Amino acid sequence: MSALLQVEGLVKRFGGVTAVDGVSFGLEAGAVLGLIGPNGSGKTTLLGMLAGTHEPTAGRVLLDGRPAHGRGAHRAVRTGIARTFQTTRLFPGWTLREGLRLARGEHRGRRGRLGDEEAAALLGLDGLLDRPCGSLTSAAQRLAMIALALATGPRVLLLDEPAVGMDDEEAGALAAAVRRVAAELRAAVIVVDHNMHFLMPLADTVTVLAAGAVLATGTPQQIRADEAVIASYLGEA
Amino acid sequence: MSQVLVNGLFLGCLFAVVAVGLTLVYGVMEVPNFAHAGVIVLAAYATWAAGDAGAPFALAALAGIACGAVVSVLTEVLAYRWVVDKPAASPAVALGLLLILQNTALRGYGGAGRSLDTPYDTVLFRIGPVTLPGVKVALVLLAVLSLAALHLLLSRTSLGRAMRAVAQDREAAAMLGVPIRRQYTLAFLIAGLLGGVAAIAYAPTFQVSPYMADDVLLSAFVVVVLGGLGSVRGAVTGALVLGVAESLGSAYVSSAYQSAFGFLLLVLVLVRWPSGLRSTDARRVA
Amino acid sequence: MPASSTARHAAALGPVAAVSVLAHVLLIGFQGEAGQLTLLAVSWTIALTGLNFVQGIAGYPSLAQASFFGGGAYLSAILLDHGLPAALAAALAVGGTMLAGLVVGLVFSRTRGQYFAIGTMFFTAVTTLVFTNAADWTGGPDGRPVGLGFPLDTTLLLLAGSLGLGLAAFHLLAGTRFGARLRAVREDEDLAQHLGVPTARVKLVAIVVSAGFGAWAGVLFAQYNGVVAPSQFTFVQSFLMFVAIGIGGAGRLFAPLVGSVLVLGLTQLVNFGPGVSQIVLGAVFIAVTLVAPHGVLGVLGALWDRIRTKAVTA
Amino acid sequence: MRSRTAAALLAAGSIALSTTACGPGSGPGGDDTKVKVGAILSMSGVYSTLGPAEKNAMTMGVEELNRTGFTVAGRKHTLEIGYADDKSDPATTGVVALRDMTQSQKLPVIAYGLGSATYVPQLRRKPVPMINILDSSYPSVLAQDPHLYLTRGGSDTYVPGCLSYTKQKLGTKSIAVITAKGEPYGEGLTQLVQKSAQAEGVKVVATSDYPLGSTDYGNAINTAVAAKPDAVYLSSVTGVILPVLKQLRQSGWTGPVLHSSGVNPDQARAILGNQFNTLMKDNYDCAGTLPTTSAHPATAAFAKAYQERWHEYPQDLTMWAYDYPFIVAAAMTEAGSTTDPVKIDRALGAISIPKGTVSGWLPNPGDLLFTDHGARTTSEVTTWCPATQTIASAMTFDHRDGAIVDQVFAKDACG
Repeated sequence: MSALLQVEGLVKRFGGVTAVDGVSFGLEAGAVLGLIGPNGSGKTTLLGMLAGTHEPTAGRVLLDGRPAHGRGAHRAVRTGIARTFQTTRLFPGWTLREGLRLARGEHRGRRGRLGDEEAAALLGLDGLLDRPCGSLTSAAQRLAMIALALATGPRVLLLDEPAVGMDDEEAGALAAAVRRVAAELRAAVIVVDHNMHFLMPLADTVTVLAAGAVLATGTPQQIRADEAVIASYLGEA
Repeated sequence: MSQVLVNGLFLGCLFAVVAVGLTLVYGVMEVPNFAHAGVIVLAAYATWAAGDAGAPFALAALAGIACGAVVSVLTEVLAYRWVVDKPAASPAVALGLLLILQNTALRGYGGAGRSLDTPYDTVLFRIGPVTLPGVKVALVLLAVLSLAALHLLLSRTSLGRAMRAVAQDREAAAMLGVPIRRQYTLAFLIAGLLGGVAAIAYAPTFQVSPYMADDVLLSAFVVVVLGGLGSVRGAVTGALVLGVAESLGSAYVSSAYQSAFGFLLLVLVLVRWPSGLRSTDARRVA
Repeated sequence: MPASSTARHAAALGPVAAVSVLAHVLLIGFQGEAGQLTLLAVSWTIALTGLNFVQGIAGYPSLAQASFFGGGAYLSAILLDHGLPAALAAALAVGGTMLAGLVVGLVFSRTRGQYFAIGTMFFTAVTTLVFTNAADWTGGPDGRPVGLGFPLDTTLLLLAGSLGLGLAAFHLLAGTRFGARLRAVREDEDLAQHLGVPTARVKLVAIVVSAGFGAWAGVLFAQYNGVVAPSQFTFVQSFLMFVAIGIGGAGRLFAPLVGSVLVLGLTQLVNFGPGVSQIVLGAVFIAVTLVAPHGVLGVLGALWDRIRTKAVTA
Repeated sequence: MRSRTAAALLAAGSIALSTTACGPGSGPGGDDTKVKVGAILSMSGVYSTLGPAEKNAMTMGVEELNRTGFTVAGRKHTLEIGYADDKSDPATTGVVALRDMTQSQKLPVIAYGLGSATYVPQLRRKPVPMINILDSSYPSVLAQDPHLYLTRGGSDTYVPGCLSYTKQKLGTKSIAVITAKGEPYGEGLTQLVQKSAQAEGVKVVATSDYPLGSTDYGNAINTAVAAKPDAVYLSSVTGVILPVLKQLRQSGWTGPVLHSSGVNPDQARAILGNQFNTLMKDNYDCAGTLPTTSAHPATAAFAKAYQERWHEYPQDLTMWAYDYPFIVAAAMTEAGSTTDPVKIDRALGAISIPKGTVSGWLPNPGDLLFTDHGARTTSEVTTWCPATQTIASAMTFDHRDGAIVDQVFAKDACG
């Protein structure tokens, strides 16, 4: 059964700089892929191409076999690929409920959609639905961003450093939530993060990027043991 | 044909002087300085008033340039400074300032055009089929001199380097201890001086009136977009391209729609590159 | 849930109907100078209701409204001249101007703030050039007379009616998803796009709608005034319309009405000498932009909320 | 609740509006022997060289008329003129002033300068006789509406004089024409110059134009000068052609320059600056006779009185503006009514040249002032005298049934 998401030879050049140099991988529904690599290795640019933020210089992205790249972010969301951002981006003046209503309204009803209360409860935000997003704590804001992405009913969810600024207990809760999203909504999730305690237990497979290309792919255990990865990135455990 | 190209060169130099003033201000503060037209008008009236009061042309010209600088700095100190962190409000403030400056000239001197006399009014150069009126040659000289001086200032002096740093990245420059607020005032001072030069170069070719700078401002903004907001060299090349385009268009298609050709160029650029040729505003999302 | 929304609608549509009736009374009552001021206020309000979508809700500084206003006026005058019945001429004029709005939208809807202002300002400057120089159609700089298609009192009825219906349409449309999408574009366009909002298309539709409102206001203005001239539709007029929305209170229901009454009222200060009214207007506009970004209605709204909460807590 | 505050504010706003309306314009003056008529003039804007002079002359005319007053239906009346500024933009400010005068103040007669075409729809709604004291554009404004009257000869009566003078006196064989595009007076003049050039056998070697609002005439001037004409004709009003004349001289053209804008020395100095004397050399102006150069004693006396009082050179339109009160008085006396626009309108077609007027009209058949709404005035060609820095008459002539007649050349115009 072909993978839900198929990425073939993605390349992205900004002028002379090649940020992503021929990345390919496949992702099954319900699977969680960890994406790690030193800063500037092309993680965020790769996410950008999947989510339609940038147009790939070369390569293809297929969702259920149909091309889903290079047609703008709003079309990517419509086909089912939603993302969050490295820096927190919310509608400061709006309440979370208004944001969720907008996001939910943007796609033709897909089954398994989460209601506002469920999405908020899933991320531990219940009770904060009617306060302006600007007034939430920074951790709550990052969770709110994920709630917004979930409200679009995604089949592929791209999380860009979701656990930054969170202590272990909050990160653990987030990991559990992501696990439930993958399982219950049968969504494929790609998580980019530097917090290994958060990422390693969560990810089914891990891909390591270096200088825009895939250095290694495997289960968290294999990656932790791989010399090349240790040399370039993890350092002594 | 050569006469048309020469006319294009004159227009190009005029657009360059105005556009560079706009680009500097945009580079440093991301403000579309519509009020620059008001600065040019008031500078022209100051020159006319000084001349009318009997001052020799050179002195009157200096008075005009000084007035341009003062008015331009005032617009920054009184209004633009408070909108630096609210980019959405800057077009509104710029338009409000333009209304004030243009109508101050209207209130002070009335709507009828006045002529700005210069010692080189009747001077005439003739090279082959091409005739070069003195006033237009002066326009080119003034433009070249002022742009060369600006280039030296930007590249040689520490002042210029600090300004280019602020243009690159405001926050980074602030972190490095560059006195941001002084850079804003400096950018507007230079823009004001250039506005004064544009006034004394342009007014003699036509007449001094509150609305003399409207078309020039619009064309200059096309140049700023062509050259990429914030780049001085881009503005100068863009100005010459637009000057020739408008002159050719008005000579061979229809003189009534001269500034429409500038608009056509703007549309072509914006359709292909919605954020300008060499956009400096980094893509906010990446 | 529906009970409170109908109450909210009633609370808004009541005053809208009152305003529409009041406008009709004033239009009939006044002649000469005051009549012209009322005509301008009503036709500007209709045009600005359209602008209130693009600039009010979506926060995009459109300076093209005066050219849509003029487009409607000139197109209807030309079509009437060719013997078309009044209603058909008006409809075609509005349709034609919306087409122009579509072209403007297609070119500029993908640009952002500064370029959008520069582009639309230049568009209006070029339309003024066309109005001034296409003499055989537009009668040149002195303008052209307009055939009186509708009888005067029908025009007055249409003006007052369109004022009310326009504001009601704005109120209803602002409540729909279209309104929510426009608000999202204003809050954070990139984020909105990443939540599925087709931002370029939304801005395009808003521009075309504003062109429609502007054109219809132009048709009615031409029918009452009997003559149209380029000086009524210059980019200075576009500035003043942009200023009116800003002063009124961008995005609010009555911003077009409050804005045009204030701006047009101020332009009557001209008897203190030429240009004085514009200077005062420029200063007021800057003050409002800096101090009260939500305009007069915003300040009043905030005052009202504070009084209400003080009353509740007292 | 928020919209309730808006409704309250709105009510306040409209009340303010209605109070302003009740103030001015509450119908004609109380005392019924004082008759009020209107005048819409260009006091500011592009044509602001015309309005103030018209108002000055009308003030003198009214004072002179009211010294003796005029009798209508057995009772003596005095006249008062209500002025309005059309800001050189009849379509926006002019129409509003006309509506205010006809509908609010209910004035029976209105004098005006420009914008005949734009007043037509309003005249159809509320007919009122309107007397034009300035606009000689071709084709004539009188064709626009039956309620319009013209107190001076059209440009078709004086432009031919230009061509015949330059052909006979300057030996001109070819001419270039530079027109202000979109300015009705200028576009009419260009058609007339082409027609009369053909009639005189003078070749039009180049026609170029520049947009009315433009600031750079380089291309239009180059097209004209490149054709190497013997003379250049600038067709538009004073305020528009003088900047073109300046750039034309700056571009090196030293040949004769013709125009029909009635430039006088004060205007030349104001717009051309202190080099005006050199710039105006070799300039020829063919238009209506000026008060200062007219042969009629009454006109010459008026010119002197005007110059003494207002310290400015009297333009040709000052005579017709001065005579406006006398025409109104004669029409009201003939009509036996001071308020009924229809009766006064009919009377205007029946009056002869009123006493006390200074325009020196040429008599129409039946000694009538207006035949089919137009009055006839003599025309002349003036030249610029650098020595005395003013203009002088070089040739006077009349124009009847399409031909130039009674040509009288001044022996030495500047002597």
